[in-house]
Formats: sequence, structure tokens, C-alpha cells
Amino acid sequence: MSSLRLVVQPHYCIGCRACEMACAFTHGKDGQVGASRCRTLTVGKDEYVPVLCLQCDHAACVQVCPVEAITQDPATRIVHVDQDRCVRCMACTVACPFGNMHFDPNGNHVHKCDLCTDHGDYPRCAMFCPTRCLSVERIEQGAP
Amino acid sequence: METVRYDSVDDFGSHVKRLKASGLARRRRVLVCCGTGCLAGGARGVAEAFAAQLDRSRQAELNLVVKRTGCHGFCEKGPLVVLMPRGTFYKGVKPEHVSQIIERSIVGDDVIEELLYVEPGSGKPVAGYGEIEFYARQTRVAMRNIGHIDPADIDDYLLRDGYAALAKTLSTMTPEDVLSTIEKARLRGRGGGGFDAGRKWRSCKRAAGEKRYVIANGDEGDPGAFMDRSIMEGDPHGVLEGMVIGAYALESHEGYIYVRQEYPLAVEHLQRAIDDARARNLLGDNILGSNFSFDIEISRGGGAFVCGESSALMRSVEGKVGEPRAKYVHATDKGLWDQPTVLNNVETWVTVPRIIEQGAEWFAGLGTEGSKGTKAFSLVGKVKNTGLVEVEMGTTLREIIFGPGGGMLEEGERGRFKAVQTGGPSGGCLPAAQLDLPVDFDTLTRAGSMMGSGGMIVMDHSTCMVDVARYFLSFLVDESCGKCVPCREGLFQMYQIVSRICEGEGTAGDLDQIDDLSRAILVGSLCALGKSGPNPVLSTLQHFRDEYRAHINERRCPAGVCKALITYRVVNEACDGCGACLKACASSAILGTPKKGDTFNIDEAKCDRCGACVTVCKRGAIAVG
Amino acid sequence: MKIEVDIKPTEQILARYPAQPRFLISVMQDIQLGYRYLPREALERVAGALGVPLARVYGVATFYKAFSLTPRGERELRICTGTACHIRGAPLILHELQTRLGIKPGQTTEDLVFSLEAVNCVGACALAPVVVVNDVAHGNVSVTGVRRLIRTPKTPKTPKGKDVGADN
Amino acid sequence: MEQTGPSSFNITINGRRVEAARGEVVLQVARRAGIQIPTLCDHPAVEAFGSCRLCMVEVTKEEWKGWKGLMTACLYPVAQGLIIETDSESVHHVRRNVLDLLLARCPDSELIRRLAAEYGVTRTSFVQRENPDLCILCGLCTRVCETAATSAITTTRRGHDREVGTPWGGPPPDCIGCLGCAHVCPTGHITFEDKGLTRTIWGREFELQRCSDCGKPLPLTRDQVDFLARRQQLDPSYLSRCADCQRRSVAQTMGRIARWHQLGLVQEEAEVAQ
Repeated sequence: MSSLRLVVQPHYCIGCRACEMACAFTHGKDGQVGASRCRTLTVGKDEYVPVLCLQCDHAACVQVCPVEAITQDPATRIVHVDQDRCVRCMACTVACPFGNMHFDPNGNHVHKCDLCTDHGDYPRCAMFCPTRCLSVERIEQGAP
Repeated sequence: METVRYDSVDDFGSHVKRLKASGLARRRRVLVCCGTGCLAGGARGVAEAFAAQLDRSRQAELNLVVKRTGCHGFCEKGPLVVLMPRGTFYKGVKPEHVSQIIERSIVGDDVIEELLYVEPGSGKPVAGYGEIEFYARQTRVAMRNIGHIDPADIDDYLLRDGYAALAKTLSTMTPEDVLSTIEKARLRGRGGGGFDAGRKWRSCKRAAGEKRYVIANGDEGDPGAFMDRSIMEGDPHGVLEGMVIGAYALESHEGYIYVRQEYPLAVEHLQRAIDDARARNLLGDNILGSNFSFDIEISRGGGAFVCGESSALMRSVEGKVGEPRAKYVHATDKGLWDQPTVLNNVETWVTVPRIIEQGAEWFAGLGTEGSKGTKAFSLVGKVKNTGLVEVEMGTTLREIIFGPGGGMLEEGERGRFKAVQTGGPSGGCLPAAQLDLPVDFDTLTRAGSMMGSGGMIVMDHSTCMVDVARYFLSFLVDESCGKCVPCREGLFQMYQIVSRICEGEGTAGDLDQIDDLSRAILVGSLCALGKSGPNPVLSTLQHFRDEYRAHINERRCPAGVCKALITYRVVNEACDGCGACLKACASSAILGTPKKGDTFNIDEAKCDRCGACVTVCKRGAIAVG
Repeated sequence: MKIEVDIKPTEQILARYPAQPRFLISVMQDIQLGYRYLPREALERVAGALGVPLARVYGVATFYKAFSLTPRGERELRICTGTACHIRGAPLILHELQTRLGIKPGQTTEDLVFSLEAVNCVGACALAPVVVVNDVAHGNVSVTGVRRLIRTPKTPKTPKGKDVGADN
Repeated sequence: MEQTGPSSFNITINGRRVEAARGEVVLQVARRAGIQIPTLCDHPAVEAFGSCRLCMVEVTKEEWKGWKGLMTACLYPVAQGLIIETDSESVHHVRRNVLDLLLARCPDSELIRRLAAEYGVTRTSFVQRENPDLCILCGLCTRVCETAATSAITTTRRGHDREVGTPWGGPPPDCIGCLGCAHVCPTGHITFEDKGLTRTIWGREFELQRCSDCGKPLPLTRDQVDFLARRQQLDPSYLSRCADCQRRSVAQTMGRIARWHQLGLVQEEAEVAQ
């Protein structure tokens, strides 16, 4: 079994925000556009950086959650939020050192990038990235 | 005073032998009942008078000892004094009688006739304890020591072969032997449900856990029941001995006795017994020199009926709010602190040493096929001899009520037997037609009531069954822990409906609604309190539907109890104009002047139907209807 | 109204028990006995000492009938309303005491002399109806007999029981 | 409790064979199979409680010879051979009564009204509570507070007088203002307000932590930050910056790396993952 990892090469980013669009549309519900888990930030003139979850080991969000609603899948290394378990204390949204845990006030829930596990097994942001900025690497399980 | 400590079973045996051979054991005994009933009647004064008039040297001189004992059970007639070995039984003793008793019956050989109990049937005074019907018709196993020993004196207990069963257990039996003896005796739990004790112990023994706990349930919450109180107050060592034997079988090392808050004397006596037993090495590390260790702690309740439910009780022992848990996982697997636990009622525990001593066959020989042994009941209400009775399982209700109970309290139409309530708030009311039912676990359950812990409340025709149903509902609404919806909200709504009926505002649909809601509460509640909560209503509805109908359709309370449906009236033909009622009436509702021949009227608007006038009227001139 | 609470008895009570949550109810029983109620200051101390959250202490204090969060009277009248007492007239007794004292069950007279409590069976059913005054049971009480229990030698100028409840 | 036997097996729910594992409860298994059972007091973050009695289902086994019992699905452990009915008449009878009773208690609750209507109850047949509020006493708030926070709130009193409350009814001293209770409350009974730097809940005001960079209020109170850092063993610095500032900071770092790339200072492609 292989798992995915997302590779970000910000020097390729052109700030088109296709990734954000793709993410928002993918995570929409009932015909409504959802909120993007990916944010493209402008850091200088014509310099952009897409910021999204790195699926850290020993992630701060996992550690801070008082109800163990955030867990890392040992096989895929993807960090998931169990929405049923979450009590919306918002601790994770602050704890993530990269600002990648988002709160959606419309859906009243926290969300984060899950590499589109529920939507096929290819992250949509990478699929729609027109440059090589966001790409996907398949790694065999057990590899670092 | 010599300090006694038994380092072995032999040590124990020889000390008991010496004790029995000593002069003290052969002394005559003056037993002053100091059970709660007699204390309320002034027994403390009687005991103090004896102590004052018979000091130690005088007692030695007369070759006797004065003992304060636990409840003799005949609370109705207290304070009681029994002179042993002759068995002279004096009732209603007051401090001023003491000198007379000493002079005539202790120094002398006389019997004081005024203090004797008069058998209501024959009208003849009875001198001897054993000849009184109340006692003669009982078979005492659980209560065999109560009244005969001073509960604060461990030697008294030893003289009646106390701890002999423990010595036998430790010296000749394996834990498995004990377990199979209890299984063979087919002892069922005396606390209410009647669950097979042997099976309970067996499944606890099988369960995996770091520790096992043993608990005695002394949270006797059923209103109208006080057997456990008497046992804990009157024979505390019996409870301890049973628990130690059980713990040995279960290989448990920690036990708790949960005593309800309303029983301070039981706590005192049990604590004293624990301290004494520890000092003698009958409790604690290496009991009687064996390698078995077990200790007991008392846990006081906080005043909550629901804590009689085992899972709630365990939470309470843990220092928490007494909320029951679902029992899909049994306490024998996960009980106190989630460890395997055996919880039995104190009456069950006190029976254990008897079974070990006399054998499983003896015990199984008593009672009926499904319910072995004896059962203690507190017989109260509108019956002549209220008090504690212990009879063989299978004795009929009639035999109990009209045997030791002595029949109905009051004469006349209103005094006739109407119903007997058993099983407390979980039980039901059985009508006259069922008086010949044998009392055992299964028969009572089939009849729509239950054994419960053994409360038996006799009701006559001055008791309104709708009011009784309302009473139990208000009890349960008050005592529900409030955790689950059917019990918290359902019983409350049921109370509203029955209250409406009592207040003359019942409607035709009420009985159907009670029925529908009852079914939901019975199956929907979380614990036994809720699951049995509708029983008092359902059983009265089943047997006394007419009475409900009279309330609803005719706006009439046949028993003359429900305030909204009754009026008080002075029967002037019977009135002698004494005016006592005028003084008694707190709402100044009685009009008239206190002189013979004047007519009295009751102002219905002012009258709050408190009944004070009825109690003070010596001529029965106030009619209720 | 702020009452100064002496915390010393609480410390003495706590010293008798190991500092474990399971002794909470026992400690609270002793505090209730000592102060005739559970002062907030005492419970805060208990929560800290036994390592039990204050809210849970409060929950326990309000769950069990033995506990009171307001001072109870010198004389606690506990009217047994068990079944045996009920059918032998306990409701009338309760009604009488309520009228005479001008308080409902669970309440205390303003002068802190009497508290009224309706309890579910004190286990003295053979003597029904029963009123327990400060742990002393009085059996077979009647509506008129019960008035004896609330005569107050300590509060002069209320010669008749009637006057006690007159101003309610 | 079944302690021996296979660790997974089939049970039957509404005639369907469904896979179950030892240690699971009926509700879990049913949900996994997409079978709806209504609940009010269940929440995955806390231990099952069994207080609302809405999830009752009819349970039997072939060897029980026709005996059926109503059990709470949230607590009943699965065992081999269980046959479950989640929508039988007796199940509906209990649910209807429970909802009818809750409707008498909380007539203004949207949730209860909707659920009751599903079971055919549009008006309660019982006496409606005076001055009703929205609390159905499911106990989720107190249990979440116990599990995730400080046990600052509790159920008080008992029976029909039972309430959810705070010590002496005042502002709860142990509360950290995490809002867990408010968020799990199924009926919206527990309310709160965030205004500027102040959060108010249970009659107590909390100061919100400010972002150490931009100074804007974080969605965490200062008490909550202290509590989480202590309990979850996390350096408090993790809880000091808002998500926007965190992102900006990481973007700037990555931006720098990107510039190095463009300047040819980095030979290899930077992989920012793992």
C-alpha cells in the first residue's frame, strides 16, 4: 500500500489561486461552495506561497485536542478531524504553528486539508495547479 | 481488663470454651430493649434506672447482668424488658416500674401482672416470652440473636456461637467449599430482587480484575421496612461474620457496609463491632492466624433512596452522586471502582454464618421450592402487633397478618382488612382475595407486587388506595435521581394525573393515559427504581379500579381521605359540647360555644381538613364523608 | 448577609480522613454535623483538600438530603412520611407543623430555632406516625400532641404554639 | 459480558446482517451500517450515559425463546447472534412517550419539536412545565466539561428538580470558558457571547488571549490557554498567535526559500512536506 504526500515548491507559485478554488469546490456541500483549506499568501512583489496542512507527525493540533478528536492515520499519515467528536473548543486553530486549522463559521466546524481522501485519492489542489508548485508524490509505506 | 487476641482457630476455640464455662455466662440476664422503637418510648430511662439501682456489686450479688439489647421486634409494646432465663416478658415499662421489677421479679420470684402482655385473642396475660403468639409463630434465623445479646459486647455474640462459622470456615473449608455451600443452600438475596446469591458470588469469582470487593447494603430505603436496621443495630457481628466468610470464598480483601444516613445507631454499633473484631483478630490481617486478610469500612449514605440500587450505591461509596448505571455489564464484572464486586443486603449476609454452621441442607429444607429459608418482615400499618417478624418462606399473608400480627387494629367496618402493601415503592398492594398467597419471591412478583426488602404495610378501609398510589408517586418523584427521562419526567407526570384524580379533577381518559405512560416507564427507565415505579399505581388500579372510578366519576373518596372530596361535619346528637375541637382547630373553622347542648357547625370554607378535631373528639362526634 | 465562617473545624475534620475523593461524603457529613449546614468556605477547602472539583462537591451537596446549604435550626424536626406513617396520619402531622411554624419542609424558622424536614421513613414504622427531633424519635404522635414538640422554652414570650405561626 | 468467542461476528439489525466487533455497542454498529437510531445524550467525545432513552431498540436472540427486551443502543454491548429491531411498535411506543414527556418539559425546543413530530407527537399530552427553558438534561455539557475541561459545571439536586448549574449558582470558579458545553448542547440552552476581548458564559467574564503579533483576540480565553498548555503538555507559545499570523509567518519563511531557489542558492528542490 502506498500513501500520498503533497510537495509544495513555492518558487513555482504564480498566485493564481486555482488551488483554493479547487479546494473550495471539492469541499462544498449541498451545491454550496465550501471553504478552502488552502490559502495562497502574497509575500512580496509577484511572490506567492500556498500554505496548507503538512500532515505533521506529533502535530500540535493532535496534541492540544482535549477530546482526542484529531488523529493521525498511522498508515497514510494523514491527520483527520473527527467532526462528531469535536467539541469546537478552537484550541487546534490556534495551536497549529502554520495556521492550517481553519474554522468555518457557516458550517460551525473546524476543518483542515485531508489530501482529499474523501474525494478520490488525488488532492484536487495539485490536480489543478498549473505549475509544478503543488504536486503529489506516492511513497511506499514505511518510507520516511 | 484482659486483652484477648486470637492467633489461631484453636486459640479462639479455647477462649470461647472458657467464656462459656465462666460464671458470667451462667448469670441471669435482664434484657432491656434499646431498639429505636423502645428508645422512642423511653427505654433509655428504663436502662438507666436499672443501672442506677443495680450497681456492679449488686448485680454480682444477685448473680445477674443487665443488658441493653437490640430490637426485640415487638415495637408496638415498648419499652420491653425480658428477664432471662425464665423469659418473663414485660411491656410498656417505665422508669418508675424498675424498682418494683427488681424487688418482686428479680429478688423475689413474683410476676407483675400489669406489665404482662395480654393476648388479644384470649384476653389473658402471658408471662413467658416464648408463649406470646407474636414470637411463637416466628422462625428466627436472620434475627436469632437480636434482643438476646448486647450488640456492644462481642462476648455476648461469642456465647451464642458467634464467629464459630468463621472458625469452621477458616479451619476446615476451602473458598470453593464455601461457594458451593451457598449455592447448594440456594440462598436468594434478601434485598429485593431475590437474585441467587451463589450465582452472584460465582460470577464475581470468575470475573477478571485486580481486586474484588464485598459490600453489605444497609441502605434500607423502602418506607415501612426496618428489618435491616434492627439487624445492624442488634446483631452487628453477625453481619461482619457473614461478610468475612463471603470475602474468604471470593478471595476479597476489602469490604464496605453502606448504612443509610437515617440510622446513626446502626453506624455506632457496627463501628464498635468492627473495632472489637479487629482487636480480637477476627478482622484485619491474617484473621485467626490464617493467611486470609480482610477488612471492612463503613460508608455512610447521604439520604437518597436511589442509593439502595446497587450501581448507585457503589457510586455513593466512591464519594459521588448516587446515579445508577445501566446493568448490561454486571457489578460482578465491573462494580465498585470498576472491579468485580459482590453486593448483598445485610439480611443476606447475616444469614451466611447460619448456613455455614448448620449446613446447606438445613437451610434448603426451610421455605418453598423457589425461595429457601426464612424472611424477616416489618409488619406495620393498621395491624395490632406492629413490629418485626421472621417466618419461613411460603407462609401466607393471612398467617402473618392474623398470626404474629394479631389481626386488624381497629374494629368495625372501616377497620376491616383492605390491602397489604409489600415491596415498598417497587411493589404493590394486594387485596383481601389474595391473603392466602404464600409469601415468596416468585409468588409475590406474579401477583403484581414483590418481596422487596420485606416491608409489609397493612391497610384497612380508612385507607384510600388512590391516595396510596399518589403517596408512592410523590415518594418516587422526590427520590428519583433525575438521570433518565421516563423516571424523572414520566413519574412526575403520573403524579400529576393521580393528584388530579385525588383532587376531584380526574377525567375519563386519565386511566388510559396512566396505562400507556406506565408501560413506557416500565420498559424505558434506566434502573430498577424507574422500572418498578409504576407498580404501586398499576396494582391499585388492578385491584381497586372502583375506587379510582368513584374519584373520577362520582367525585367521591370512599375511604374519606382525599381532602378535596370530603367534608367534616359535627354530629350534634353525639356531641357533648366539650369544646375540645374548637381548641384543636387551627383555622377557627368550628362555630359554637363550648357548652352542653349547643350546636356546632363547621365552616367548610375555613376548614382545611387537617383532621385535628377528629383526633381530639372523644365521642366520635365528627363525621367525615 | 455575610456570615464569618470559622474554617478550623473543617481542618480538623479533614485531618481525620485520607485526602482521597472517596471520603467526600463522609467529610461532608461531619461538616454538616458541626456547622448544621455546609458553608461555602468549608466546601471550597474540602474540594481543594480531597482533589474533587468544586462543582462536583456542590452537586453532591444538593443531591443528598442529609446536606443543607443554609443553616438549619437548633431543633430539627424530621417528620417521617414513610408508608406506615402516611396511612397513620403523617400528612396531618406535617400540615399541623407547617401551619404552626409557618415554614415548609426544607425550611428553617427565621430565629434559627426550628427546621422542618419531611423524610422518607426513619425505620421506626411500628410507632407510626413518628417525628424525630434531633435524632430522638417520638412515636405515635397526634395532631395535638405534636404541638408539645414545638414549645420553645428558649424563646420566651411565645406561650402558645399558636402565636408562633400567627404572623405568616 | 461476553469475554470469550470470536472478536468479530455478525448480528442482525432490522433483518440485515451486519458485522460487529466485540467491545462495540449496538449504536456504533448500526450507525456504521447506515441504520439511523435517534439519540439526544450521545456524543462520541464522552462516555455513553443512557439518560435520554431515545435510542432504545428491541433486542433478542434465537435462544431467548421469544423473549425480547428494550435496551439502550448506546450502551448495549454486541454479542454473537443478537437480533435487533430499531423501529418496532414497542420501540416507537417508548420513543413517543419520551418525546412527549420532553415536549412537556421543553415546548420551545426546535429539536424536540422536530423529533416529536417524527413520532407523531405535535402537542404534548402532559402538563407543560411552567417557565420552560431549553434544557433537556441530557448531561452532555457536564460530561464534556469533565472530559475536556475542568468539571466546572454539574447537575444539581435530583429528580424533577434536577438542573444543570454552577456551584451556588454563581460564576463557576473552575470554568475556563472553552465553550465545549455550549457547543455540544443539542438544544441551544447554553448561551455565550464573545465581544471584543471579553467572552461571557455561565455569568462569568473571561479575557480572550490576544495574538502576540497582531493583537487581535484569539478564540481562546487566557484560562483556557493555561489549562491546555498544562493538561495537554504543550508549550504555551503554541497558543499565542492567531492562525492568520501563523500562516503569514510560515509563508514568509517559505517565500525566502523560494527566493533562494530563484537566486540559485538552493540546488535541490525544497520539499516542504514530511
